[in-house]
Amino acid sequence: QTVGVSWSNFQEERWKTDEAAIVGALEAAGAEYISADAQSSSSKQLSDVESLMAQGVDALIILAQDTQAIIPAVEAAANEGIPVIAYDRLIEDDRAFYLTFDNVEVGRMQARAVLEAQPTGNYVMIKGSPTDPNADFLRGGQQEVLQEAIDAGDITIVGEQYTDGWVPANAQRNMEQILTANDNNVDAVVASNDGTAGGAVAALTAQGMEGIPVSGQDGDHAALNRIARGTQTVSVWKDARELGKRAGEIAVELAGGAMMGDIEGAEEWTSPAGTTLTAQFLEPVPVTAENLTVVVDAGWIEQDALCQGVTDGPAPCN
Amino acid sequence: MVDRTGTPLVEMRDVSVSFGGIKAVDHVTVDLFPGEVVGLLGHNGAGKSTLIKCLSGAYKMDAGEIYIDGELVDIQNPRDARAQNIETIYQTLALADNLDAASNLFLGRELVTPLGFVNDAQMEAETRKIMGRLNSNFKKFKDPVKALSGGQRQSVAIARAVYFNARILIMDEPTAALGPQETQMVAELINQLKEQGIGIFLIEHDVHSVMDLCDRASVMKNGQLVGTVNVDEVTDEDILSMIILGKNPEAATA
Amino acid sequence: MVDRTGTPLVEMRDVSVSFGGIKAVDHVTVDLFPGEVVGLLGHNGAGKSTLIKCLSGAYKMDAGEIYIDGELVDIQNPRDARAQNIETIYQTLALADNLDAASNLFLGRELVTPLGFVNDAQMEAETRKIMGRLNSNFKKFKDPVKALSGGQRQSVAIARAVYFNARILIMDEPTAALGPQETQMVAELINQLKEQGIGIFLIEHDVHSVMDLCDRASVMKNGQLVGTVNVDEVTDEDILSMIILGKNPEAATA
Amino acid sequence: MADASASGASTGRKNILKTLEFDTRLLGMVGAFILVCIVFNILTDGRFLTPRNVFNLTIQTVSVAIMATGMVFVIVTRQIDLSVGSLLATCSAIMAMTQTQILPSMGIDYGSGLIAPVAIIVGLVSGGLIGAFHGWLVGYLTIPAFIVTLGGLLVWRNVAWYLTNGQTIGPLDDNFQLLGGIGGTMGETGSWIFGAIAVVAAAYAIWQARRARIAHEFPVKPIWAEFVLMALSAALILGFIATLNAYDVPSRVLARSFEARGEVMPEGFTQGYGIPFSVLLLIAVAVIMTLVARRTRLGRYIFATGGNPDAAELSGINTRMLTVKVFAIMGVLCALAGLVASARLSFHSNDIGTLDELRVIAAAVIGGTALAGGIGTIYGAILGALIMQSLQSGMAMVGVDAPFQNIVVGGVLVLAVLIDIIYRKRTGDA
Amino acid sequence: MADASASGASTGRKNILKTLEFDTRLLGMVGAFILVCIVFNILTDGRFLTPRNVFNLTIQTVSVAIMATGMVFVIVTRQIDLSVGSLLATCSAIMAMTQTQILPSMGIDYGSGLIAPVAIIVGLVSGGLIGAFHGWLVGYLTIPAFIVTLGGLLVWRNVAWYLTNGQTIGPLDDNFQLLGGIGGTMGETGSWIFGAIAVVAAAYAIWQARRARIAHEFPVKPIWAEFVLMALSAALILGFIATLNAYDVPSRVLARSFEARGEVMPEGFTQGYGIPFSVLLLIAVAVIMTLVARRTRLGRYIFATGGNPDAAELSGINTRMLTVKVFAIMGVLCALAGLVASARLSFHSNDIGTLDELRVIAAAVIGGTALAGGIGTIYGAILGALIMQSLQSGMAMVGVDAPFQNIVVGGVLVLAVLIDIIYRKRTGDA
Ligand SMILES: Nc1ncnc2c1ncn2[C@@H]1O[C@H](COP(=O)(O)OP(=O)(O)OP(=O)(O)O)[C@@H](O)[C@H]1O
Ligand SMILES: Nc1ncnc2c1ncn2[C@@H]1O[C@H](COP(=O)(O)OP(=O)(O)OP(=O)(O)O)[C@@H](O)[C@H]1O
Ligand SMILES: O[C@@H]1[C@@H](O)[C@H](O)OC[C@H]1O
Ligand SMILES: [Mg+2]
Ligand SMILES: [Mg+2]
Repeated sequence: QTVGVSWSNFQEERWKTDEAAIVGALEAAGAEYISADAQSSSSKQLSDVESLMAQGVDALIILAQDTQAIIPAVEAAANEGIPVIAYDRLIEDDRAFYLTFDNVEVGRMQARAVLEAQPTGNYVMIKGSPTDPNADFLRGGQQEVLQEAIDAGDITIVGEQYTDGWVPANAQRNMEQILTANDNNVDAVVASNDGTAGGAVAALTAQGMEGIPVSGQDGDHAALNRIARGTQTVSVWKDARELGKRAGEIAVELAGGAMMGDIEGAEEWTSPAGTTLTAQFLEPVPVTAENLTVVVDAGWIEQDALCQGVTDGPAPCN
Repeated sequence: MVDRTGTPLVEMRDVSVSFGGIKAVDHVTVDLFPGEVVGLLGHNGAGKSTLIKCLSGAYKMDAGEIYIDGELVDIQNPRDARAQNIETIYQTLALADNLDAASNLFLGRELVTPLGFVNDAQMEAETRKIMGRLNSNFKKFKDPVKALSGGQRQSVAIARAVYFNARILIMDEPTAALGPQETQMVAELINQLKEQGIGIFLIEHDVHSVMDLCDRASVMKNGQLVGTVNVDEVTDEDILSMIILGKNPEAATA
Repeated sequence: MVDRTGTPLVEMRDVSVSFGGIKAVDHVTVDLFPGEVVGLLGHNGAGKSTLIKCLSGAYKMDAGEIYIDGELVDIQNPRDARAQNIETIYQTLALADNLDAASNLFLGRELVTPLGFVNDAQMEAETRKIMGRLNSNFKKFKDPVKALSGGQRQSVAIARAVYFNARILIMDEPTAALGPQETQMVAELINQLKEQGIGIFLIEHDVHSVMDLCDRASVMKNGQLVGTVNVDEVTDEDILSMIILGKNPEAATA
Repeated sequence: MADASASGASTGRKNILKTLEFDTRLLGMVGAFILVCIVFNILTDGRFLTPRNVFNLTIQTVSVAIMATGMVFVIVTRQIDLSVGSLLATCSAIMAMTQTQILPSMGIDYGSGLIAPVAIIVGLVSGGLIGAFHGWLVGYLTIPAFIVTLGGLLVWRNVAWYLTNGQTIGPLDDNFQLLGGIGGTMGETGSWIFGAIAVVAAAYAIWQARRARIAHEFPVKPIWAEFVLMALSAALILGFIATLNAYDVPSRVLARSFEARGEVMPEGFTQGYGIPFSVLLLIAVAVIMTLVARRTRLGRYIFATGGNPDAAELSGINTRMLTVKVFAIMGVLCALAGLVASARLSFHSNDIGTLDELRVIAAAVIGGTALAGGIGTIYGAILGALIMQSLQSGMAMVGVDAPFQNIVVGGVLVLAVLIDIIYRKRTGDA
Repeated sequence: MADASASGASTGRKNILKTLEFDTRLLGMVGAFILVCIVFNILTDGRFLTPRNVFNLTIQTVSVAIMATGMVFVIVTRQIDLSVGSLLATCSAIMAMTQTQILPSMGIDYGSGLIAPVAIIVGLVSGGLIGAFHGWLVGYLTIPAFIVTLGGLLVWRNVAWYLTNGQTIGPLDDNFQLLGGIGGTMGETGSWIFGAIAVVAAAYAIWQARRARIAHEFPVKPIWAEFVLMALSAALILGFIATLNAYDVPSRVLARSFEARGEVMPEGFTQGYGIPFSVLLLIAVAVIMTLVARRTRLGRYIFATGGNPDAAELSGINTRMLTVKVFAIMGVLCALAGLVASARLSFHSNDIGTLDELRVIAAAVIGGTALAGGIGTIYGAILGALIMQSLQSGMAMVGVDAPFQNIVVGGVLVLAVLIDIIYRKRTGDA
């Protein structure tokens, strides 16, 4: 059996881990892995899927660049009877099996952790790429949690910027400008992933403000190190190894003729746009100074790497 | 003898052009009658090319007027000049290096088929005809003009200017790169055109050729007009001293 | 009289060059002695420029050999030619339009300060000196050569070739764009260089000038050598008929 | 150039090509392309050169190839257009909004036959106007094209974003989707008819050219050479069609369409796709653009301006207006490409056309268009687009690591062009 | 050119500039820049032109500006380099891996003073070698630079990915981070000393130039003009330094550094940042590159080759080797830019430098470098980078939506260049 994976891009740190996990699961099942990188283009992704299909794959795992523009690819796969797994990002088509960490929930967790650390004051929202639909899902989840405090006048959003292409340097520049515009009167930063959080922290450090609450996601090693150092509050850890492993397993099962509903852990789920899909959601874990040990225990990161340059930090770096 | 009693075909009055404050042409007035060849002479950088480029539309004058058939005309660009039936052979030749001789010859005035497509075969045929009159050794009809020798390129530029029935022809050192035979053929051509009543401004450094071909000669020095003389009223030496010393032989101003 | 008993300064033996199958130069042999001026003549496209470009390193020969002082040399590019003390004035002038006269004159051989920086002031001073000898009207030292007139550009190209003490000088129609006075100055220059023992290949269409300046004349037609003659043993007409008819006046082959 | 490359050695093989008066300039590129295909075919155990993959490749190439033909004109006139990807997005957004919001709000409902044509026309006109505006900024205000279209790159991508409020728009009208590729093809019979017409047209064109030369008493090539040429083009055309026809519609799709008609699919029934309409569109664009380039004044002026802008101006060509026209053509082609791209996705998505500017310029340059201006061919640009696409799709089939795929694509790109250069140096076609 | 622009009207104002022999070519661009600054200052209630934001702007500009100076050489020789962003990423990855993995594995531990210099040298050498390799492909194999560097764009971005295994690498060495901007500055006193040296050097240079002219008996400008020039440059230099010194280190940062030394910060204590080391690096690059461009043979050959490649070759310049050198310089500068960019982020991330190729080329073109070759200045490119950065940072400060920001940035970009063009047409400096 051959399983084809179509990646939307490879620039965020996490995808490397996702890939390794998928490959591992496929190898375990004796299946072959082939892949393509769409370089953040939905058109190229459609071509990639066509190529993978022409190569004779038995199942497809798609990290969609666009939730809808990928539908023709799903359609083509369905015509050939090839099962499709919507990996991490939603595909608005009921023929795809949706396997993800709930992104809106990730947004909620980010905001929750920051709000807990800093219940009042001036907030800055560093959003993701304006062309990635996940950016708005995340932002939506963040807003749900913050809404009450905003209405109550406890917190004020004093700056909000998208980050072109999720690029940390862009986040850093935007953060610098927001700090300048507000004379440093900023108390917390809700950043949408660890890369952008890194940019924001660099800008804060320059102002001696490192240490104010900052959120992120993905459990990037550099971000976990920041949590240990106390310069980042939370990284919502989506254990990509778990997600990748499940994807590999499910792909092999579906390729073997299993029905989507029979997959263990599958549930019915209706998207905001009203599509009812078969889905499985994995639990994201917000990693903060309190539970930093989990990532080491899970073997996600070496203690050395986690605690590099940290003395007297939270467990396990003490 | 040229009849100079009527209105001149061209009159450039009090023309001035300056580049970044320096006057390349300084209040120059010249005229040209039908069937006449007026030579423009002067040292290098005297302003000859700049002067005639005002007439051909390549430069705009800073001051001055141009009259054609006694009427004030406004020449803003090369298209305006063409509309006045003015053709020019530029000193720099102005050829599109990547096109062949025929395409260059007809550039801007392509022959087209009834459907409006360019008729390359017919243009090539016409080019072969006219080149036969100018340069009998010329064979390179299919090559881009970049692959031509200096003189061959000049022949193409000449052909382009004389093919279309101009009333006014400007030739800026047309024979500079030509061999003796080719030069002779151009001289004959000039005499034929003259007979057809065409007026020609001829920029030329060789005083002998000027004496042979021109009716009058206007000499420039440092942007200014030294004077205009009837060539049959002066000697080679008179003209040379006008060019070199900027001195006008009082006897013979035209 | 030139002494032609020793080894020639330059000998180009049996040189052939073709472009896409067409022979531009076809088994041509020419030679040049110290203190001699050899004229190269021929109709447009005869192959003169192509021939000398093999000597200057601009083209590679398809066949043939070049001897300098009797020694076989391998000229692959213009740097090799310079190493042999060969200087060239190209028909196309080969100037960098965006640089000023001094930068062009010293291009590839800039004068530098002890620290290794280019010495613009000194180069300009030298340029003023040499241009004074070639073109007394020339003032435009600060402008890029693009802003120069055709003749002014040619003066710069000539200055560049003669400033450095070449042993072999190639001049491809050096006076084509020059005014009468400037042409005269170049003629004087050629005679001076000749006296210094420099060998000169001079491509020139004007048969009078050839008779005046050259010791011998080699005539080409359609890529082939018609013949080489001592100019004081033939008449203008002999040379003209060699150029036009490709006929060798049997009497006087050199 | 001081190019020391005058090798006169003409081999026998070359002489046959010479006699055929073949345009040998692109043979190197074609050779490189064939090499790429063969290598991929070996690496994928013969899966690369299946009718199915050839079909995929052609439809994947269409959008970029359409724009690349326009980019040839832009680059030949010594300009550049960095805004094509963004302009594609804006045109696509306009067409999507027209069909899903504006027309329905005017009472023309989903499913109406009017929707697709109106949307397309609105898109083409918008593309043309925006392109002309760029051209005006470049030609009349003399702002460098690089700056104008870099500004355009930023502006139009985000105008598209605003037009759609950042949302993916769709699904698009069914007729509109016909131009997307696999969803709209001519079928086997239609394709054969088209092929026959094309073969006749090619033969006629060759014959006409011969007659014109004879009429002017120019030398012509031997009559057998003309026939060889005709046979070659017929073989190419028909072979291409046979390949596309050999790709069968998946049986589920057929079964579904029989079902829809209330029939039952006969056992063993198959049906080939034939030529996709989008490919037909590309062929039409290629023919028209080639005609414009070679047989119209506009085309002549474009090349003259590229060869020597001053000479063109002095020859009475209005080079400013020409610039406007060239950019307007580019704009219309961007709209066409947007049509194909969004029809293929069946949605307008925000990121549509991202980085296409690089692909399009690269396709033109690989196909022999010189950034210095004055040189370029339409078919070269299409071939360039095909090579780029083959590299990308082929790598996805070989199954190496995705980042490694990009490294190989980058390397092979350079290599393909190098092969072409070496070939041309050898044959002296430089 | 058939440029009909010979306006000889010289106003009084212009004559003063003439007397000063000012390089007036960029005054239009400077004017456009000042306009942009003033508008943003109004829109941000005076926050745009605070010392703090001026400081921000300069450090944000450094990385792109460094590369832009090299891009001037590349474009002047009629080439292009699309790979700079990817090359920056590869160099940054190499430097990051050297300091976090390779050196520690060789026993040189975290915190050692050797780490930063070794990592930097390794990075610079790698950048130079890769650049030289590009140059060799372009110069000796005659593959168009567009293709070579487009290939490089794909290859090096993914090589960087492989080097780091797709991971974000950091935090980087403390000394290395000194070059990131705000983390390493000269302090007030140091900055004043530097300023004094610069003023003296400028005055000396002006005086030397005058003496050289006198020595060769060339006309010189009146002595008062020389003094005005000296005064102007002194005012510019010292004003800039005063501004950077006026930006106070936030009290939290100061308090912490006192703490670290076991002291207590005196009440009301303040301290200015002064010149960041990264800006110092940019100044050094600018001075060296300007010297190379104007006062060395290499620079002369670069411009000659751009003006007329054939003439350069015929003049005995080895234009192929020159191409290698130009791309090698570009590579070294990419490494320097990567150093600044990663030091500023305090870590190496995968997407570092993404899209920088466009920014860098745009900076050079805005600064007056002509894509047709032969024309360009180093200070123009730096000014171009500054304008781009001001637009982007200013928009982020005003706080409009990212898509709208981009629209405005695109529009203003075109407008700024238009202002410059109109200015130059007016003054006839075309
Ligand atoms: N680069 C080239 N490519 C192709 N053909 C060329 C090239 N250069 C010259 N030729 C051809 O070679 C032949 C000889 O040209 P060449 O320039 O040597 O002539 P020439 O004797 O110098 O003529 P002229 O007196 O006009 O300068 C001509 O037919 C010309 O068209
Ligand atoms: N585009 C330009 N920009 C600046 N100066 C120019 C320009 N064109 C010509 N000049 C200057 O104007 C003056 C006149 O030049 P012009 O070309 O008219 O001379 P000319 O009489 O034709 O000389 P030649 O006999 O050498 O062709 C020269 O000093 C020249 O340097
Ligand atoms: O995990 C994140 C993913 O969900 C988003 O789509 O892209 C950025 C990543 O950091
Ligand atoms: Mg002139
Ligand atoms: Mg010649």
